[in-house]
Amino acid sequence: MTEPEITDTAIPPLSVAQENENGRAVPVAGAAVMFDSVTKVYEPGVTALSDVSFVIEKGEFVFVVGASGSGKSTMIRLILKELDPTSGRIIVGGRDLSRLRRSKIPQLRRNVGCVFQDFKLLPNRTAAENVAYALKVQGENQNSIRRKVPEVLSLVGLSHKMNSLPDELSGGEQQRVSIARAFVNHPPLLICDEPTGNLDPDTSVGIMQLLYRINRSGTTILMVTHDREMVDKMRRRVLALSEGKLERDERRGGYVGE
Amino acid sequence: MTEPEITDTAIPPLSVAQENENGRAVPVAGAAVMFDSVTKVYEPGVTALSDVSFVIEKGEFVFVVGASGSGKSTMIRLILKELDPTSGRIIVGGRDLSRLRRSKIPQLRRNVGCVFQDFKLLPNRTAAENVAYALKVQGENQNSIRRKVPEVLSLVGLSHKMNSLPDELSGGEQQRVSIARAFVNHPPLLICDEPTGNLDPDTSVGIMQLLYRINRSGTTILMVTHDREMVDKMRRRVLALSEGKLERDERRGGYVGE
Amino acid sequence: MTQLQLLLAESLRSLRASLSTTFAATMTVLIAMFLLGVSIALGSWVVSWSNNVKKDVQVKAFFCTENTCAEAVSDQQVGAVQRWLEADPRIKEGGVTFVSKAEALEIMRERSPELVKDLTYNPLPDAFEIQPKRAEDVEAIAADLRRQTFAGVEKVDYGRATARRIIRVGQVISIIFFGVVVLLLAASGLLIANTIRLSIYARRREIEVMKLVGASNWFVRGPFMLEGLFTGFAGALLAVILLLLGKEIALPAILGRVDADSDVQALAFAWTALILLGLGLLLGAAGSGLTLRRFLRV
Amino acid sequence: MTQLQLLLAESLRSLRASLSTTFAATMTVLIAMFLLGVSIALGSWVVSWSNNVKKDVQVKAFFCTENTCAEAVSDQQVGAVQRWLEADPRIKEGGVTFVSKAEALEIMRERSPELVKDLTYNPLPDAFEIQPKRAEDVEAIAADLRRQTFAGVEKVDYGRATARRIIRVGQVISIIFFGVVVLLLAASGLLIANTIRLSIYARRREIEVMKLVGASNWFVRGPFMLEGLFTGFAGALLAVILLLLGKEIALPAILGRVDADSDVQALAFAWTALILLGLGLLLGAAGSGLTLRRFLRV
Ligand SMILES: Nc1ncnc2c1ncn2[C@@H]1O[C@H](COP(=O)(O)OP(=O)(O)OP(=O)(O)O)[C@@H](O)[C@H]1O
Ligand SMILES: Nc1ncnc2c1ncn2[C@@H]1O[C@H](COP(=O)(O)OP(=O)(O)OP(=O)(O)O)[C@@H](O)[C@H]1O
Ligand SMILES: [Mg+2]
Ligand SMILES: [Mg+2]
Repeated sequence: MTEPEITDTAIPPLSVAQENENGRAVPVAGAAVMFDSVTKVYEPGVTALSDVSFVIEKGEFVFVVGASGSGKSTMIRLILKELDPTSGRIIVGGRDLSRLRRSKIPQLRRNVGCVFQDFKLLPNRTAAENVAYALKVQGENQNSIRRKVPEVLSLVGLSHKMNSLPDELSGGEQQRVSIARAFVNHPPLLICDEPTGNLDPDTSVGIMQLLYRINRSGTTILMVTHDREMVDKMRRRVLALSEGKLERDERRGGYVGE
Repeated sequence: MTEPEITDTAIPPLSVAQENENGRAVPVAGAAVMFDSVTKVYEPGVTALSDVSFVIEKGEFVFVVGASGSGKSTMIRLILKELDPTSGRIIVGGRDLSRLRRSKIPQLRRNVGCVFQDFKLLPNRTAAENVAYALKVQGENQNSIRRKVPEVLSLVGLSHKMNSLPDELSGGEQQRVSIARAFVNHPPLLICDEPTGNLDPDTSVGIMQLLYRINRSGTTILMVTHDREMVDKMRRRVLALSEGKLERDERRGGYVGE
Repeated sequence: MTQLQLLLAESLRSLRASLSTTFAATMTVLIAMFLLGVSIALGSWVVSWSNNVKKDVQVKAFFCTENTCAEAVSDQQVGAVQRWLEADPRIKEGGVTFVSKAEALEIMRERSPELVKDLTYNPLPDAFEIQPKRAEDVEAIAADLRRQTFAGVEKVDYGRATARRIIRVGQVISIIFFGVVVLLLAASGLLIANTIRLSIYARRREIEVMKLVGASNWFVRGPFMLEGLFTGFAGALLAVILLLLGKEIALPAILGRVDADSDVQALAFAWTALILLGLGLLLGAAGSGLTLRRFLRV
Repeated sequence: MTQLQLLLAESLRSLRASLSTTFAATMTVLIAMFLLGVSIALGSWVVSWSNNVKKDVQVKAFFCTENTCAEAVSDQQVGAVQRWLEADPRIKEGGVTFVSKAEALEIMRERSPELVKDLTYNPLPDAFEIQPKRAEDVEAIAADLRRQTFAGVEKVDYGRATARRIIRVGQVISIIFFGVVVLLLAASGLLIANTIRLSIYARRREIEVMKLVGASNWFVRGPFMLEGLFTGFAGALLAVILLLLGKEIALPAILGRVDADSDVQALAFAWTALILLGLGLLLGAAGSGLTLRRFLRV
């Protein structure tokens, strides 16, 4: 029951190579994610996002911070085209989502790994099967599934829980299965909605190191978090939302503005 | 959409009145919670708790910390008699749970407010109705329900989301509804399983202040948390679990042992 | 009183919240009850028809003529037989008809004119046609009548083969009808229980949460059972309405008022309706109540 | 190939995971198909019985006797009529029977001995009994025969009232049977779709998650449809087995081999079985496929 892969070493220093040199909201076709004055109104009076614009380059590591209810999860649902924006344009991986045909949505989602705030595990499948599902949907063959799944589960420290159903896992364990599922197929874009919300500090650090390594291998990472310490230590790009508005977009930001 | 009740003032200093003067595991009939060598084995090989003993006096504020999967939520499920221990004795509010008749379980649960790690809101009821449900089950009359529910929701900063369904709430908002429901009927014991896991630091502080006030009014509070900063700042009693064993039980502990 | 209001309010919101499943359950009750209603109507009509056919089963007592006995029967002798017959409780009231030899010849003439037109005299005897209350009794009545050996009675007869056949057919029809109704009843019960089970299964997490928040079993069960009652009632009511429409509009349109033959009748519609409504309520409430037990053990 | 294996594996696990709902759906199919099977068997038996009854509807051609015409009919004349009749396609093959006056008297003697025993000569004519293929044709055949005015034919007759009545009853029975089967078919379809809808509804969150993880509509739909197919097939198969048991064991036990009367037959069991299995498969797959559409729009 020990989790040998995750140790409490210091967060590695900022790598200059992944810096974002662009200004805000310049439309870039090759950008990983671009929001162009995106507004999302759920119902009259509930404006989750209002006029949000930003560009995330390929390979960036971006924190999204903001108070409860400020629209962070909404942003993610828009990127996955789970929702459509009320107005504005969203480009993910060079594709304009408003022009994406219904039949192409699965394709999009396979290229965007996502750790959901509420995990969204399939209740009738074991941890391993949940992770495998993300590979199966893109037609991966049985052999490579059998190889990759245990590998990825051991990265999040769950080798010993491979065959447990979500109901038989603790909150933090479920969260880690969700993380494993999100990056098992090495998507070019990885989105994490508070991936360490249910994890103790040690395990959190382990997960952050993992995300860091994944980012280094070229994956763009967008991470929603409430972990002030982490954000302040890592000094990466920070998008700060406040009541649906983009309040800050800093290249090497902290959890709160200066 | 502002939440005026919760401000980022410092956590109040430790009040000596709520100190626990007892040693470990001395059976006390009037204790709020007592675990007497409790072991919980889910299935052969999965021992969530092993030989855990402690006594929590009425009016205490206790943190429970431990790595992911160390048995914290299991402890809570045992206190609510959602599960029965494999061996050992559990006393809650002076009653031995193994001798509690099935028909008395609702009574027990009404006296133990609980914020669940996964919220456990009723999906077809609005925030207000979810909170009201905890009052309805104990036969509270309509008038007092109509008075108490908005009061309590405004304490957690959700006055403006009273009539939203859980699906229409952000993760943090759902968590706060769960908190409101747990203490709306002023139970003598309040258990919180990572009640700030989905909350930004500011909102977390507000909730902690609320819990502090509730504790001051005499309610015993048992709080599972991963928030190292909070535990270290408050310096309350800490129960630290590690792989199912009670590793530390310190009167004024920190997140990690000295 | 307040408890009741609470229960009602809870049930209503539970209904609204699970409209989709409630709709499905109501549909199932509707269909099951409709089928049951049709089979009751059809079945009771068929049974009534078979009873009607049984009327043709009768005992005939032929009286003496000059040719067949020493002398023809006298009025007193006929009267004696009639009194005896009318005292027999197995015989239908007004079920004893005197057919004179002249009437018999008239009937014969209609059936086979070739035969009759060359007759020089009327060879047919006077007779009693005797209708029993239950077709099954013809044999016993005939036997008793024979045993009496009334003076003036030459022969007692009943269409043995025909009688047996008709009685047999009637029994078979009744058994089939009974079987079909029992079958449909069981099927309806299972179907409805099944549907309710599914709709509760879809909400098992919810029930779990309710229990964890301190709801007693009855507090959880109440709304579900009321919902079940409502579902059952609504489904049965709709079925009754459909049946009524079918009976008043569709049936005449198809069959064009076949039988004004008022002796053959289905079970009164009101009764069928009552049976269906009662069953709907019962199945709905029992279905929810029983199913819930599984999920209440939290 | 690998895709297929994947699909099968996914379906199997989906089945196992949702055993409770699968069981419920299978039960529903079972019940619906069983009822349908019973109604097909019963209905086709009744239709066959009514057809059998129609056999009694026949045309009679009476030939001249010395009494009724100038002279009795000759063999040539009889032969001419027979040739004409046998060329008529509406008449059943071998459906023309010659009943000589002697045979007619014999039949009459059995029916009404009183009448016959005093006859000094045989007043009855020779006759043809003509059975049409379809009872509905008797009227036309009789009319045509009359129009031919064959020499030696005295009279053409058919039991007008009886014929009309029997035909009418046959039609009504057929309509009712048809109606019941259509009704049950619709009801089965609705019930099964309903159940499948509920069982999918219980898993809508799961479907949502699948879609969010990048599963295409067909990847989600495949296992559900296969599950539907399986459910439909299993339910129908069980129904067929139950029906077979009922037919072979229960029925004889209740009715005690009523009719070896081999002319009256239900639809061949194999056909009923095939129909039910086909319907089960169809309804299962279509039910899942259609229901899913609602939840796939994520
Ligand atoms: N389906 C919905 N219908 C209506 N309002 C919604 C819906 N989903 C979210 N909202 C509202 O939109 C706002 C933004 O929600 P969102 O989930 O994006 O917040 P968040 O930044 O993720 O918050 P948290 O940190 O608490 O998860 C909230 O006020 C929420 O109540
Ligand atoms: N129903 C179950 N069946 C089998 N094993 C279980 C079950 N529930 C929990 N476990 C296991 O028991 C251990 C303790 O779980 P528990 O939920 O108590 O952890 P926790 O301390 O709350 O962790 P976290 O901080 O991640 O929520 C875990 O290893 C978990 O996998
Ligand atoms: Mg969120
Ligand atoms: Mg936990």
